[in-house]
Amino acid sequence: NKGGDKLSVGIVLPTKDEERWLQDEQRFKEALDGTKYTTEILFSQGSSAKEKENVETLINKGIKVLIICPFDGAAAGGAVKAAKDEGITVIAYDRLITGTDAVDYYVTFDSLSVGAAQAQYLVDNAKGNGQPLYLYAGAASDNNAFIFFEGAWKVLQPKIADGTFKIANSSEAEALKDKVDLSREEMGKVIGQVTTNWEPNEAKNKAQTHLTAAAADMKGDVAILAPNDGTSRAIADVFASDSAITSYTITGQDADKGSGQYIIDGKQSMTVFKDVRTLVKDAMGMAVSILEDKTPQTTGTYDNGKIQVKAKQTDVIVVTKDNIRKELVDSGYYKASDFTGL
Amino acid sequence: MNFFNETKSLVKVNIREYGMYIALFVIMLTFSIMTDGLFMSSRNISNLLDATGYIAVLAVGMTLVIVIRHIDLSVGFAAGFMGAIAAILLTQAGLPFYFTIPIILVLGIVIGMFNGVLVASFGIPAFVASLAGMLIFRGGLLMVTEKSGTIIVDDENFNAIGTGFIPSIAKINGLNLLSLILGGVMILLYIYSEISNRRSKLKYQFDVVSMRIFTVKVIFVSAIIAYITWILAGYKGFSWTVIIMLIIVVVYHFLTRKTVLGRHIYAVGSNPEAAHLSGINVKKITYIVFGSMGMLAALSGIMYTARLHSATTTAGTLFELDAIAAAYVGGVSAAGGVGKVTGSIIGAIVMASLTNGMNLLGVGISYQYMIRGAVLAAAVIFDVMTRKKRS
Amino acid sequence: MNFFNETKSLVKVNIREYGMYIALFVIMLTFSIMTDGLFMSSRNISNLLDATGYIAVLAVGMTLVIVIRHIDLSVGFAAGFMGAIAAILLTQAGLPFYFTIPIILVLGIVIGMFNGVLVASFGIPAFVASLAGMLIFRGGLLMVTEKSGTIIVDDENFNAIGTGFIPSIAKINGLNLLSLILGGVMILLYIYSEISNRRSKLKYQFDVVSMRIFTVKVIFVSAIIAYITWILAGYKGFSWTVIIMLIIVVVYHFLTRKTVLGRHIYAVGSNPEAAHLSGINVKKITYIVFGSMGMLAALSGIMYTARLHSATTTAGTLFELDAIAAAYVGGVSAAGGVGKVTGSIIGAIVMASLTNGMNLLGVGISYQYMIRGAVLAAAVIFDVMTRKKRS
Amino acid sequence: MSDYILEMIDISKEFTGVKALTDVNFKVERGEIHCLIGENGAGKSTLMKVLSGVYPHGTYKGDIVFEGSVQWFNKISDSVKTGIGIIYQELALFPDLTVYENIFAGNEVKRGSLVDWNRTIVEAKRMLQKVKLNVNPETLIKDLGVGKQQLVEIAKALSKNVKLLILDEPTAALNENDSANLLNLLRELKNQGITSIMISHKLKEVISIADKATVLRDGRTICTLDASKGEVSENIIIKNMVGREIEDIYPKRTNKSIGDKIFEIREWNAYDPKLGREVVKEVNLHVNKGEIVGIAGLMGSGRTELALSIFGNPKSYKLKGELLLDGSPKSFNHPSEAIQVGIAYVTEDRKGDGLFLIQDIKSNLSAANLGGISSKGIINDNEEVVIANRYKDSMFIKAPSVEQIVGNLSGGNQQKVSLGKWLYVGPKLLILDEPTRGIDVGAKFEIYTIMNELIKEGMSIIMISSELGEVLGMSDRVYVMAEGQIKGELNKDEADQEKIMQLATQ
Ligand SMILES: Nc1ncnc2c1ncn2[C@@H]1O[C@H](COP(=O)(O)OP(=O)(O)OP(=O)(O)O)[C@@H](O)[C@H]1O
Ligand SMILES: Nc1ncnc2c1ncn2[C@@H]1O[C@H](COP(=O)(O)OP(=O)(O)OP(=O)(O)O)[C@@H](O)[C@H]1O
Ligand SMILES: [Mg+2]
Ligand SMILES: [Mg+2]
Repeated sequence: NKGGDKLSVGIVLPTKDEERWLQDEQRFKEALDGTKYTTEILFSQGSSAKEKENVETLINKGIKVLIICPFDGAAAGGAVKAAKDEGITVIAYDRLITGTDAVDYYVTFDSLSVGAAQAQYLVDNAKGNGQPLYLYAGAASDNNAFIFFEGAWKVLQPKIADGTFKIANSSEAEALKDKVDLSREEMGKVIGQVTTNWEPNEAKNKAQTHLTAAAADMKGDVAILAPNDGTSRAIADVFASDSAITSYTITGQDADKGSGQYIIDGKQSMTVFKDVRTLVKDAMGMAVSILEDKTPQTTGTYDNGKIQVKAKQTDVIVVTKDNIRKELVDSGYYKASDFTGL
Repeated sequence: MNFFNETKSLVKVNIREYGMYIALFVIMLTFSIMTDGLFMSSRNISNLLDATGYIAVLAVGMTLVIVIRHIDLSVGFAAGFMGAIAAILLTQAGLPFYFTIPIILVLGIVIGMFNGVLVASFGIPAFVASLAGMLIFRGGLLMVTEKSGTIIVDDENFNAIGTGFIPSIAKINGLNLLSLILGGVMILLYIYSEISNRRSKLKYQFDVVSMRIFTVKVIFVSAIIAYITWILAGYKGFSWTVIIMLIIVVVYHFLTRKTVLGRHIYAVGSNPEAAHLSGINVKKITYIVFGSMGMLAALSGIMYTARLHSATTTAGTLFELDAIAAAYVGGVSAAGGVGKVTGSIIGAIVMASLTNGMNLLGVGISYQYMIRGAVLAAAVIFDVMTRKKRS
Repeated sequence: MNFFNETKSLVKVNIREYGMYIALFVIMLTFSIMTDGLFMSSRNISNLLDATGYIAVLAVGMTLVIVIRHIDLSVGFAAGFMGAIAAILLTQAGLPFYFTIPIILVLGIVIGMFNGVLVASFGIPAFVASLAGMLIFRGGLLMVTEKSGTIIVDDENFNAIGTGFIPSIAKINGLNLLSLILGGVMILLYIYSEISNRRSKLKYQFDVVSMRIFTVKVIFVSAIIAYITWILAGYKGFSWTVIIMLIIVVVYHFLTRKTVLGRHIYAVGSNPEAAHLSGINVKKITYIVFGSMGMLAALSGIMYTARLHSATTTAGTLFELDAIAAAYVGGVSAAGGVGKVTGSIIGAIVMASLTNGMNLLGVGISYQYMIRGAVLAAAVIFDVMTRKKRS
Repeated sequence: MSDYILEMIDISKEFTGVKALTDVNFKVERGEIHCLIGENGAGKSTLMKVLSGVYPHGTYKGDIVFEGSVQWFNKISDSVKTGIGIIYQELALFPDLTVYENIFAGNEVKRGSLVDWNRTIVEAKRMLQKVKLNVNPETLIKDLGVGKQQLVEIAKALSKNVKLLILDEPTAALNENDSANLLNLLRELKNQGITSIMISHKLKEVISIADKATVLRDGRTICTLDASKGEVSENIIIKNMVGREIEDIYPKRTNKSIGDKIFEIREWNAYDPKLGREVVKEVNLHVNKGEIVGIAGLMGSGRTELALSIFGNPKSYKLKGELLLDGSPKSFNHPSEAIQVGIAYVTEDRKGDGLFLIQDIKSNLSAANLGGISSKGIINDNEEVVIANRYKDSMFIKAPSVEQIVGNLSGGNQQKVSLGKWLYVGPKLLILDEPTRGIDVGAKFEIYTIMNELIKEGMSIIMISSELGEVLGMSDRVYVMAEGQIKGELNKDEADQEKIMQLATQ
């Protein structure tokens, strides 16, 4: 769309480097077809400064509503304040913007619940007592990685404490196994040890060294907490190629096309499917309500450290081999032809 | 010589320098047309300049580093690291901003000097020394933010550095009075310095440009200052970021062009051995230049933290490449001894304008990278070509 | 001269070169002790070498680029970009791997040559030209992966490049037979080349080391090859990645040391003007070196894609810095004309060992960055010091 | 009929804006030594670069006829193939490579497309014997002196089976001894049938060796002189070179008044930690006010090292001994400290470490004394221009303005800028290291005149020179150095060539 046109809704997404946000972009574009409102999507490429520039650009272009998924929820306060000051309604998308009163609404899958869903799956599929548990996390420099991990830890910790799981690859986590609520610093230590930096290659290197270092009793049937699909596939490849691993349960997130295939092939156990379409629909619905001077519907509130933000939460869906056809294909998210052996 | 010929010969001699300004002008004009004037709107220009600030100060420091034939890859994460330290001092240690800022600047100087020692005294190539520094500061940044993650800073005064504007006092037709006054003062100072410069040249009976060209030039530059002032005054006036940029540029321009230290820096850049034998302390100059780079990295870190009201765990990523690109677009030569700080600032603005304009036009991020790469290459090709022609 | 003195003087003369091997040995020993031998286990060494592969081939190309006094910052994203193109050809275009690989390698050569033209014919500093290239390829990578995101490759043959092993034929005591045979052949070839080399030197009545030293050396190196073979044979044997690395090293080592082209490359690096006046076509050499860099970047991209069984949107990020660090740790000099490809491979292994060892020990990521930075600095300081002493 | 190996006919070559060569005709007979002479910038190097293919066919006008056939060289290797070898004014060697690698760089001894190292070394030894250079072929070039490097260059040219050998100022950086060796070598090569063209500013050499000499002036051929007809003589050459008569190469000095001792070093030693040896040993030397003290010696005798050790020790030698200025002891850690008390040093390598080639004349002139044009660290640009113009005029620096980039000046004018920089410091003691290397007779005369002016004003000068004529012609007193030591001291009236050479080769 031409620069001169007045925009109604501006959308800022964190980065084009991760597959997840390509999907969001796609879905937003689809959601817009046939509405009378114009929108524009900008990417921040992992930089809070660029995010701020993007917001400013959109303000310049006269948006009324800003839908923003911050790269870093704590660092986006300045950017949304500028929008708020212009009387723009700010909708935080999937990631809450903290420490500011300049955010109006929040549509979310709730990142804590993503981690929790991953952990719950591992707990539900635990085999016997003392099953080895391998922990992996996103980037140590990414706050979201901490939120996912926190959600997972809350569910896993009791099961570690009671001996269902024993931690195989993190001395720091082992040291903290009796603590439910980890401080940011404690989490930082664990994540520093098991970070994948969100990169499959790094995940692969880490997994290889961990398996090398693992004693025989840390093999056999194992559980693996993998933060997202890209790293999950890389880790799964490593575990699959170790003959001492008889079986592994591994988590994922985002329902990448590739992981769909892995799940069908039995190489990945599950993925947390965040149906972006629902989130997009909610976000756009809110935006349209606001543009039409109606009050958007919300289902609850979130505390962002400063205010209670009105929120609409969408549940995440755990996708496994059993329900993949229903959740990913029948729902029209992917085409059946995207997969083989379905 | 008539007016036209004089202008022509002036342009010919200075084509390399004017080239950048012309490029900036063309870019701005193009975007203005394509965005129906949105690009040149008060608010957009104000945003654009603010977004350039933290890279521009780095580019100034980098210019001098490249002039003395070195490079500093560590400045990005060094800025991020020091921005985080500043945030920690402000929040966890509870220091007021007027203590914090000098402390961080001094820390920057120390860090920079350390690089200088590695380069000048140990003789390690700057590229490698600063590559090591980059890794170390990256680790340092992760370490200091490990406890808290992103550190939110809510010191109003501190944050004003990145997001505040000078007070407006009063509004005239929607324009900020104090900013207008400031612009006026700048114009007066400019005109005064031009006239006194010409006077003193005449006193020495040197050649000067004809009165007509002189008048045109003074009016032209004054008009540009006035225009920018008018644009900025139409939004929220001069931001503190712009003020800092202006001060840095003026100070460094003066330093490099008018002082003995500046001469020494360029002498070292154009022939280190000859500089040494001319009684110039090459090591000292290297320390100073790296020290200044460190200080500006600290300033950049402060500006970035203030701009985001928080110190993030990835702050500083790739700043160094943006700064280096700005310096090269601004006409610095890798062979040493050539390059102006004003050029680098313009280079930084050119690169920021590209991003901004393309965002306004809704150009996809993948094309943005490619276009920025192409512009960088084109700028340097132009530079190399015109340089070749002249010599 | 007695045995002891001869050894001593040999060590003294070659300290710089041996330094790196000693450093690698010390690092490996330290980690082995700290991990109770885990570090030197078959599986870990095999993993370690596989993880080094895609950086090691880049480091080889980068060595030559640095030897001729240039640098190439674009190789990281160029590798990522070409890896993605390979994945597209394999999946969307359905080309078989034996077409895809040569196509990508040729594409790499073309891209590299283009850089070479910018540098040699336009005279743009390589740093800037390749910085522009970096931006362009980053954009290109995003563009080609935009439609599909991560592209999964399920061509078994292709993926074997990154994760497969040579067939074992049979197992003897749990050791892979074919790998053992391969190791044996390498040892024989090595011994043969050493002996024939010594013979021909004696024929010309040149000085050679004493028979005793010679025997010790041959046995020592053969033992190392045997040891590595034994280690690898104990896991899954030689991986294709290791085979590729070996081929690249041998070919480039031969190329640089034995051929006229290699001589010309080092001559250009040592003094470009003199090379020109000696009738060496400096431009042609520059094209060739950048072309080879492009080809190795393509190979690196292929290896990376094969390793992950997929082309990701961020593939290639910062590969260039890893490759440059490896080259410097391996003893390349920024002043040009000095540096061996074998050194760079060792440098790459040193850096990978650090990461691997620290991962085994569970060292936090922030310390990992800092330690790697410190080692890089230390390696170059050592290099500069010993070089100073000799000259 | 003469047998011409080379005929260059109506050669014209233009650089952007500069006509370097205009219809030059140049003929060389087989087996002769032909000297090419002319002032700086006359076009000698350019003519030879046209011949060797540095400037490829098409970038110049005219014809090159070699052994009877017209040649079109597109690149340097083309001329090499036809048997033309050239040694450029700027040595084309690789400092980090060995002697044998250097000799065969670009012309490798091959077996297939591989380099045969063993044969390379054998061949290199043969070439070194040919040029009578007795060094280990595995020595690195940077460890050799300039004289030996020059011989390596010749070995390199000979290895290509040259028929025509061109040497562009081969002796400019050599001392008398090495120069004599080199000239002998040329004579020997001539006996083996190799034709040589030599460019030189040293007229004595030209006279002693040339069979013919062609004079260029302003890019045109002036004349070709024939030694067998007795035309190659100093007077005739100079007359043709400069287009006017010069009565005396060394200007007369008027009202000489040598004063008291102003500078002295005693038991002076300098140890170079990088080389691991003493470069200056037990030197005792003094300079009086208003005196020119010459330091003669062979290349590598430690004269430059001595000068550097006095001038603030920029190479960080370990020093021992006493240095007295105006009777009071001094020690310097950095050149700036030496400058402070009135010592100045004009380097021998003006391009390498003397000048800021990319900067303009005025910045170069003021570089060592910015204090003079600044107050409180702030520079007065206008004052700088005034002062620069003053030096430009008084030293006859030929340039359109003081804003001219120094790199674009000719050698003589560059040397004047280099000297002017130090005069502006206003030193008491001026050390000149090879002050006239590679510059033409006219410029030399001007520099000598300036030197005389300076001592008249009470300055003292130490002049290091490898040109004995210059040492004898200009000095009041001469020290002769060898192996880092002072081997003797001679007064003006007792000094002559023989005595100096005798001391220098002790
Ligand atoms: N690369 C160049 N670009 C432009 N002009 C040049 C170039 N090289 C030489 N010239 C011009 O050509 C003229 C002849 O230069 P040349 O180097 O041939 O002189 P020369 O006789 O060798 O002098 P010298 O005795 O100082 O070596 C010079 O006056 C100069 O202006
Ligand atoms: N790139 C160039 N552009 C213009 N003129 C040049 C260039 N290179 C050389 N010249 C001219 O060529 C002439 C000779 O240059 P050259 O480099 O041979 O200096 P030189 O007098 O021989 O000094 P030296 O003996 O120290 O080498 C000078 O007059 C100089 O002006
Ligand atoms: Mg010449
Ligand atoms: Mg000359």
